[in-house]
Amino acid sequence: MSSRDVNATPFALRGFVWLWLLLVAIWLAVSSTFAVESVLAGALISAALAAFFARRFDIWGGIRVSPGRVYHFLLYTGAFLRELVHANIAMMRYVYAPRIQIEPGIVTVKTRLKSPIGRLALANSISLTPGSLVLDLEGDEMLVHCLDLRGADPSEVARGMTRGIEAPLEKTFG
Amino acid sequence: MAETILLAAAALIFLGVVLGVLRLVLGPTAVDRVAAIDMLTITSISLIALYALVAGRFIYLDVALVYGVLSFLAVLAVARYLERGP
Amino acid sequence: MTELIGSIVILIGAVFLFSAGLGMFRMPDAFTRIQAGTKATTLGNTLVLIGIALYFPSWSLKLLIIAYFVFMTNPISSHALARAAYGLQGRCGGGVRLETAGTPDERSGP
Amino acid sequence: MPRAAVIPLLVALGVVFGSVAINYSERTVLPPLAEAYVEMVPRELGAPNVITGILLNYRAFDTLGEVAVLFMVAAGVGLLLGGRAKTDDPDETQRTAAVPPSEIVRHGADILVPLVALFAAYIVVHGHLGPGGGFQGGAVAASCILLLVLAKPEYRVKFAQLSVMESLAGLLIVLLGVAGIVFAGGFLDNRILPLGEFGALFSAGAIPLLSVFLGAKVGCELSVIIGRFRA
Repeated sequence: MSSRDVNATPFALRGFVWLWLLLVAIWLAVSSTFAVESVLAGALISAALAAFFARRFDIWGGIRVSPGRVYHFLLYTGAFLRELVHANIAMMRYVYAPRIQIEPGIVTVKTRLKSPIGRLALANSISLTPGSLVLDLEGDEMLVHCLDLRGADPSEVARGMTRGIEAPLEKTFG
Repeated sequence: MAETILLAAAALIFLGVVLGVLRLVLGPTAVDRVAAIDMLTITSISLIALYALVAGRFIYLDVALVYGVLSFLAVLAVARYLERGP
Repeated sequence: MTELIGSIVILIGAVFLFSAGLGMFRMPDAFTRIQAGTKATTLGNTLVLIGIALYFPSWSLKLLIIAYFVFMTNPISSHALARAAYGLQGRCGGGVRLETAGTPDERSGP
Repeated sequence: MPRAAVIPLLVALGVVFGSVAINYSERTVLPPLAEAYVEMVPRELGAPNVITGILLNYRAFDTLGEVAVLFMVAAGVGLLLGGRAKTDDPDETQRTAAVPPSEIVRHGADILVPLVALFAAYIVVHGHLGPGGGFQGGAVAASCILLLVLAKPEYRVKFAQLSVMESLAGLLIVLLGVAGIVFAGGFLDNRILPLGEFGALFSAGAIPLLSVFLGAKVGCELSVIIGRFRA
């Protein structure tokens, strides 16, 4: 934590505000109307839920927003989507091959992310890119099941998994 | 033209569902079956959304949303049960 | 015109959904089945929802929420399932087949 | 069952469902009773969703009875399983804690529980406009508790608070019903509040309020059942 945070809003209040804004946005998207009464009801319900959950789940207090963080989040999203499409096509090559030739295995991947939400995003991204599936996450080590390790160096595979995703996530969530 | 393509898409999804059901029935272990169910539920969300498109009813999307919530919980519950051991 | 593009996007999504089913059927063991089955569906489902959004732009916000929700929940549930399978394999020995390419330690190197 | 027998069974199942799916056509002509309801509910009650209109007005007394049945189930489950939950069986607690859920599931639940709660509130509040209503929203709300129970072994369901909330919601439903007798046509009549603009969120009289209380009651009852069954 930087020294600037001493003057920042209290942990729980910050979590409340972000959770509230997120829930209101989701309410508006789900109900898809901007009628006054609907927005009012959504704001009230979201405020009640945010007040209830923000204190209990400390994950929401760790979120900070600044233009730089938003930019890095967009970078992460782009890298993730490219990876998703690329890896899905690679998966289709295996699935439509006349004979499935794979050599599954397990590698350990090290992460330097500390914040819970960043670690969750990293694990979910690795799980969503086919060819790798997170089996467990403990401390700074992830157990990842790999679809095909033929002729590949496992430590190289492990490094390639977090490449392009971990750095923006670290800058976004810390 | 667009209708024909939609019909082809629905037929493809249906074939995928058939293969998933085969795995559900044949799956040698419980994990295989639950994995098949997981795949089938996500496919069902797409099918419900497609039906909403064909019927032109916005509110059917609510059904897809709630189905997503409940099916996720079902898979999670079975996974936790398997983890706890026999 | 947008309807035609939308239906083509839906068809591409359907191809991914079908290959998820095919992968689910063809893959040799539980882990690879989870990999093939539950993740091609994520992209397929997203593409189908995008296609529907092209048909009805006014629906797109709600479709976005559904897609986001699937993006959130699908990796978590498949992770929980794979972890359960991994635990089961150690406990009852051979309940789930997994051709591990060596132990984790020796594969990942020092 | 031998493996080979599965395939013909599946084919037979496929034929049955396939014929159902192919012959399915949406009913275009309604039977007279349904037509009467479809015409009457939007006009009299101001609710676009005919089913919710019927359930929470014409048949509201039945709905109250159904919730009472659910309450009996919750009470019965509590009676049968409640004693076991209190005894600190070391073997039982040790087995539950043997494999704690992973960090991904725990933090995923942190993010998902507020979202699922919001969906539940949405379904309950929009009961008179779209598919859903008190029962369905209550079930989704209870699935929130299920997610918490699955992801956090240390989470304890607060039975006392849930019971108080559940009784309060039941009391409010009955009070609304009595208000219907006093101010409008009968028990649980929704016209104690103005019908409002058709299709708006605050419309159809007391139906949204009833739906909210019903959702709270059902959610609490199902949560109690889930909490009792974990042990």
